[in-house]
Amino acid sequence: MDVVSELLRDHIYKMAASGKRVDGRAPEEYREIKVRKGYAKNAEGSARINLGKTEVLVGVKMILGEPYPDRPKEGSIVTTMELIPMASPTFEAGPPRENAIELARVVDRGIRESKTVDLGKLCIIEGEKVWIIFIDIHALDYGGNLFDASSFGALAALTNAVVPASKINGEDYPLEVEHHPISITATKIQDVIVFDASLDEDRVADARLTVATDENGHIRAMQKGLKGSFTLDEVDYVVKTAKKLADEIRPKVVG
Amino acid sequence: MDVVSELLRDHIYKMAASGKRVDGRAPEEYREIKVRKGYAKNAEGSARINLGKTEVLVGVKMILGEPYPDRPKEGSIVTTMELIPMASPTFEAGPPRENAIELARVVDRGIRESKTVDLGKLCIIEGEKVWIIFIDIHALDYGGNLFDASSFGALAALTNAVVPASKINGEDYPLEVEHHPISITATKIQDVIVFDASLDEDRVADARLTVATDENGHIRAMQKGLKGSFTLDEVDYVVKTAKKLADEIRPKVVG
Amino acid sequence: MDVVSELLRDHIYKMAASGKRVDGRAPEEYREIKVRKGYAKNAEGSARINLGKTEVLVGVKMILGEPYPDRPKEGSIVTTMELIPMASPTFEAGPPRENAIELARVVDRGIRESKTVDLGKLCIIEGEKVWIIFIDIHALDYGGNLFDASSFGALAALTNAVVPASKINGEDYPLEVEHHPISITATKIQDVIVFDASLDEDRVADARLTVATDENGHIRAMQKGLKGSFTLDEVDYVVKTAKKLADEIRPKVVG
Amino acid sequence: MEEGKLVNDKGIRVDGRKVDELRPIKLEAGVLNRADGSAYIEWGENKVLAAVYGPREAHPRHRQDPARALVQCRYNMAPFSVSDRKRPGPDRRSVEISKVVSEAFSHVVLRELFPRATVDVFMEVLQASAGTRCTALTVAAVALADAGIPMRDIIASCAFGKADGQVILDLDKEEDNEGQADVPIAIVPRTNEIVLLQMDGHITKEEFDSGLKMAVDACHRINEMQRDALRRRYAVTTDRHKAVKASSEGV
Amino acid sequence: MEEGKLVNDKGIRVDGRKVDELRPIKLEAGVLNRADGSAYIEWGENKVLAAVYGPREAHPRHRQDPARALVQCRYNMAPFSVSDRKRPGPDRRSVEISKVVSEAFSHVVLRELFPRATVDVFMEVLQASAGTRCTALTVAAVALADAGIPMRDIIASCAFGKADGQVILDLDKEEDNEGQADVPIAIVPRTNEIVLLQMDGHITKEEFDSGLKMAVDACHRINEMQRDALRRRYAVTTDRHKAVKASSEGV
Amino acid sequence: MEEGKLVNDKGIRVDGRKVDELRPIKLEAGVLNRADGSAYIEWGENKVLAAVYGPREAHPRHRQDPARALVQCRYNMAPFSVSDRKRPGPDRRSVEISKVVSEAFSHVVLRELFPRATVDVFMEVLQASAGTRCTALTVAAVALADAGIPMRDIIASCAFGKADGQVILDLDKEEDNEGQADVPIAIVPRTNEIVLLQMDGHITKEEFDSGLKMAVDACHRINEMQRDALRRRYAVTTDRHKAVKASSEGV
Repeated sequence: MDVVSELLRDHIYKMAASGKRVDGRAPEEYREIKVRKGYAKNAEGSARINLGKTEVLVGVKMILGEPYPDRPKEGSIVTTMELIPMASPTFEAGPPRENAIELARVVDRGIRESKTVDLGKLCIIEGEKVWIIFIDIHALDYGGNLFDASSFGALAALTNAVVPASKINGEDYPLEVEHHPISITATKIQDVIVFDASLDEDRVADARLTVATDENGHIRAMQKGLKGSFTLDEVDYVVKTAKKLADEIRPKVVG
Repeated sequence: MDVVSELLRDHIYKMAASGKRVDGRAPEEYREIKVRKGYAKNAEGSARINLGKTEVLVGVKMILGEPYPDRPKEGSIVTTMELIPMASPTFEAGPPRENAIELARVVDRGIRESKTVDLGKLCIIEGEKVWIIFIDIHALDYGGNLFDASSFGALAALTNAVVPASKINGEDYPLEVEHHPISITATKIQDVIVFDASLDEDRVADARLTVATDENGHIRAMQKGLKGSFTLDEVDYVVKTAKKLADEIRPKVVG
Repeated sequence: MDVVSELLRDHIYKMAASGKRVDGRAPEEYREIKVRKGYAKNAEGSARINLGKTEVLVGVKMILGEPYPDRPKEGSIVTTMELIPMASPTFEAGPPRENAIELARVVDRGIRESKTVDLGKLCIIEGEKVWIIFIDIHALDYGGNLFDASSFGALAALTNAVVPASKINGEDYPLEVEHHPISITATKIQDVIVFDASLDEDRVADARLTVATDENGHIRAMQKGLKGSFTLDEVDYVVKTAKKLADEIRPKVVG
Repeated sequence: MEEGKLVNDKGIRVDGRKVDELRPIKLEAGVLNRADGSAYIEWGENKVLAAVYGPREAHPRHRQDPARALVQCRYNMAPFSVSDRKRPGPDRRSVEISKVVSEAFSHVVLRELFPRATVDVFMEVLQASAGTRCTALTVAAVALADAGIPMRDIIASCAFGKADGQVILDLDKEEDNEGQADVPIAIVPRTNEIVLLQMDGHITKEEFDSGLKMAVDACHRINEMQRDALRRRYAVTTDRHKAVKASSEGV
Repeated sequence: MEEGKLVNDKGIRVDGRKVDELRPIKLEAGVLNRADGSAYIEWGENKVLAAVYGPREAHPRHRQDPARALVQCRYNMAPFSVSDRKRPGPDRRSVEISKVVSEAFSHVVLRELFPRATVDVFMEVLQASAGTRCTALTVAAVALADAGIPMRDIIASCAFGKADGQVILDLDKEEDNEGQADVPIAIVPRTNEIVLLQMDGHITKEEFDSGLKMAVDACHRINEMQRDALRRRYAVTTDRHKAVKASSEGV
Repeated sequence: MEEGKLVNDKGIRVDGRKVDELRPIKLEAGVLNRADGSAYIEWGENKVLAAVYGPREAHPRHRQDPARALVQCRYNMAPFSVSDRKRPGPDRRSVEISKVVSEAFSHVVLRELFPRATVDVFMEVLQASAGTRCTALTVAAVALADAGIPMRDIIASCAFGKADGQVILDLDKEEDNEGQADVPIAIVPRTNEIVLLQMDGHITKEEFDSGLKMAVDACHRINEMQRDALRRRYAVTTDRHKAVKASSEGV
């Protein structure tokens, strides 16, 4: 997004090529992850995530609505992402652009298609009334790797959510979260791959590959991004490493 | 909004500082007010207001709709303001910008929060059917002090409005207007305060303070605008003067 | 729309003034018309039209909806036109602008006001459920005279449409098309008139007159466009010629 | 439609007009302070205000025409101008009317005199009752003249149509709703050139011919009213000038 | 409203506060990495984050003021900050608050120092519970100072209002919903100048006077908290500087 | 899903295909007059048209890259291309697909040859039936070649997925709706580099590996069809050139 001097690009690449990183991490090393659940009291669930210098706040709201005509027995999930200008000098106010839309859709698929929440359990009256879950991701501080921070935040906020059944004369109860897919993002700089890119690494990245795996090691979502490419061997390496890292990180996010 | 030469600014200030105004008025003197009610026949109520060289047309439409879920026994009021490009070379077509939005919201609060109309009386069937009042303000000619002209127009149009109850098999009857708040706007140029600013005075204004008071002399709405400030003594002076001027102007607007 | 060199303008005019056209046609001669109905299988009706180098795809979708409150016994027709950037280097993505809106509205009026479809037959349950016909016009290749190509496409797609009554437990049946208005467009270049303008002729056109006539020779829609004018005699000539050409073209479109 | 006929046996319409009779028209030039030119019209139950700004610099710059001025018209209906409140902002109908009116005026404004500039024409429909586009064009032409925009002529507009199978001039609301056709036109009075022509409905060539003749004639009558309004405006201005001159001469 | 009175006979409110008592406030400066300045506040149940970028070049260029910097504030509510989810993006209320807050800051920022530039202030309401505009303005002032933007003073904001017929300071959610008036103000503490003042509801001149006095006093207390937060921030920065200096001296 | 199995015991799918078999594909280059390059594809029940304009100047100017061309793709579905009418204009899905396809082509277009320029690729889905993004990318690659845009290779795209627990190639609509995973990819045939890869659903690493191999193989077969279409196009052009040459030589 930014214009970065060739010098910075060279510097980061040369370090990476020798297995080092500007902030001293190993290639497969994630930055410190802090998860504060229940931060936003007006939300049904929420989590404030710090991933190194990146900070994301995710709120889950549950609203009563009608099901889609073709899925009368299911609730639904809507994920939005606002790259608010607070988080970076390069983010602009206004309706979400392609970067924010891609981010929201990848997080959304990682949650929805992986059946993290059983949509059938969100049905109240078939064809008439269901819970709609809004997962709103608010990026507060952009210090690299928003994909994983957002994804951790969404999962953490869901595990924190309470279904406000008292609104329909029931009793509030915790939302059931069926799976715990953890998103891991590899970033390729020229021919070197690092994980959990810092801001500077994001700025010089050639390609990006996000892989979400669940507690059984199964792949639940993938997204390749940016203008570079991956070899088949690189894809293999990234998927394997993603499974390993996801298992390390999952307890920190799910808590 | 306009770029005004420093010369004009100096000239207006110097006159104002010596208690005079470019158009010969005294500091607390309003321009001539003309009110033509019932101008727009397709509206439930309307008023065309001339305040010196400023002209505003306000139409009131009453539509059947549903109440807000949290206020099942009340109708509602929606106020819009279009600063159409007809009225000034500096107004642009398109969705309302911050100036128009501020104007509409100040007029709206002056009507709504002051309970000018009893929203309870707009309820037809609790939770199902209510009257929604649209107050649409159309600025036709911008010659300064749009806040007061718009506010006078909104009040005059409401006092002219007929509830179209024949649409629901009743009989049309005049809308009851419970209070008559009159908005008075003070404009500060450097350290001098004048009321009912002309176009040129608006262009060089540093600060603006609008105060609406009702027939009992009670304050019903206030709004400070622009980048200047008011001292506590100035606020006191403006509020007192607003009450006095409102009492003089009220009969012309309410009729 | 394009900036065309004065040379091209002169060349086309000089040829036209001597009764010739750049592509060898006579002034009243249409280019080859190809109509492929039923092209888009997910539409209730469709037609792909080639008019010389112009290509347009029109799809008809029929949706269940509610009637307008003031016409409880009628369905409705909505016509949209997208001048997608695929079709011309001068078309831009985004919401329809005035050219696309004019085109869609002229086609729409030619269909709707001429009662090509009996809206009363689109009513399923009075006041509750009707068919809404969407006529979506997709310009694929802009080689001049989009008005007629779009209009032919809309009519052809309607004659191809099947009412999906099986959605409401009936049996699908062909949509009844009551009239066959054919739109003919005259283009004036300085003081010369040609029909079915090519791209280059469109680019240097001074005025445009579209006349739709039905199978009885009655006028069903007209639209004058562009900054030039027509004399009364020219209007007379265009209307007469439009009737004649429409009768030649109708069988190719209706099939 | 059989009972309550729109045109009776004697060729008289519901509101008492003959088939070729216009609704009453009142026109006034120079009604706004801020605009460079303005005019106001009441035509039957229609009330339309027009304002003109320019010639002034066109924005954004890439829209400028290096050889001539743009004429940009904006037709807008006030939300309360119609029975069912209209949402503020342009709808598709307004966009189309703005376009065809802009094109009509582009034909008569001497655009070559003001390269890169724009002449902006704003028409606000304050009360609507059939025929607003003709009303708006007619009043806008007066506002353009009031603004001193050089034009080859003052264009005038009027509609004809068909109701109860009869060709009639200047349809009112009921005739528009229940009639079979509506044909708004605008002409350059000096030359009878057609600069605006739209039609929808159902009409034969013969009906069209007779209606067109009727409407062209009416446009000439309307043009006379436009010129009257400008003469009255000019008289006022001249009186004012005389007064100014007199006072400056120390009388 | 008779039962469940908002203010009891002893002048104590539902949450135990006296009529002129503020809700608890926690303020911290320098909480974000990317922004040039930032601050965080918890005021009662409100949670608001503020970030400042600039002075930087204003875009698009035609918005630039050749003589001074723009101060552009954006007040925004997170969708989950309120009970009923708020749709993302600015609504009319946010636009108005952004405008009056921008105007308030424009009075104190030394804008002449940065011609053509913009100072952008972003306020994100993460949890809302009455009084968010005062909360947002108060924390944004700290973020501006944290960003090193030169200002004549650090402005502070607070509301007063009326509930159960009593003038009270800093309305909470229940008092705001059921009260008779809400009057947010902001002042320049050094001079007591009013830079923001809005009011709706119903209040007498006498009530207004006593409430205004109460709120001005409170703004001074709030200003002390703003300065404290900056002092703590400065202490941290200084300590860090000392540490850096020490390490660079080889200790 | 038990009855009506998507893949039977013999590894045959509902439409008769084997697990690693593509739907029928028809590809034609050079189908539009106005565009600089174009192509048309029918892939199963999908029908997609692609057009290329450029290299041409990028607008607005601040989007230009001074060192290389932009490749800007726009994936769009016609309103009537799907069973439930799609509202015109981009939705979030189209925006995402446009983005990943733009990125894929950016890898192979020799962008350094055209600084400040843009190459615009328009893909119109006229009939949709699962796998439209792969279909669109495949036909757009041919249109780019038809436009003479210099590229390091013609990229090809195909999806694999999982249905009834079986890894299968090129899912049709029923398999997409009822299957467990869908994995669209695009490769540079010469190098087997992956330039597009998305996945949602549920799949093991082993299934992913075998499916990826299947899809890469299929991309090579598709690439052969792309080259065939261009050869046929080239033959036509050459024939025409010959004819022109012949006629100009007076034959």
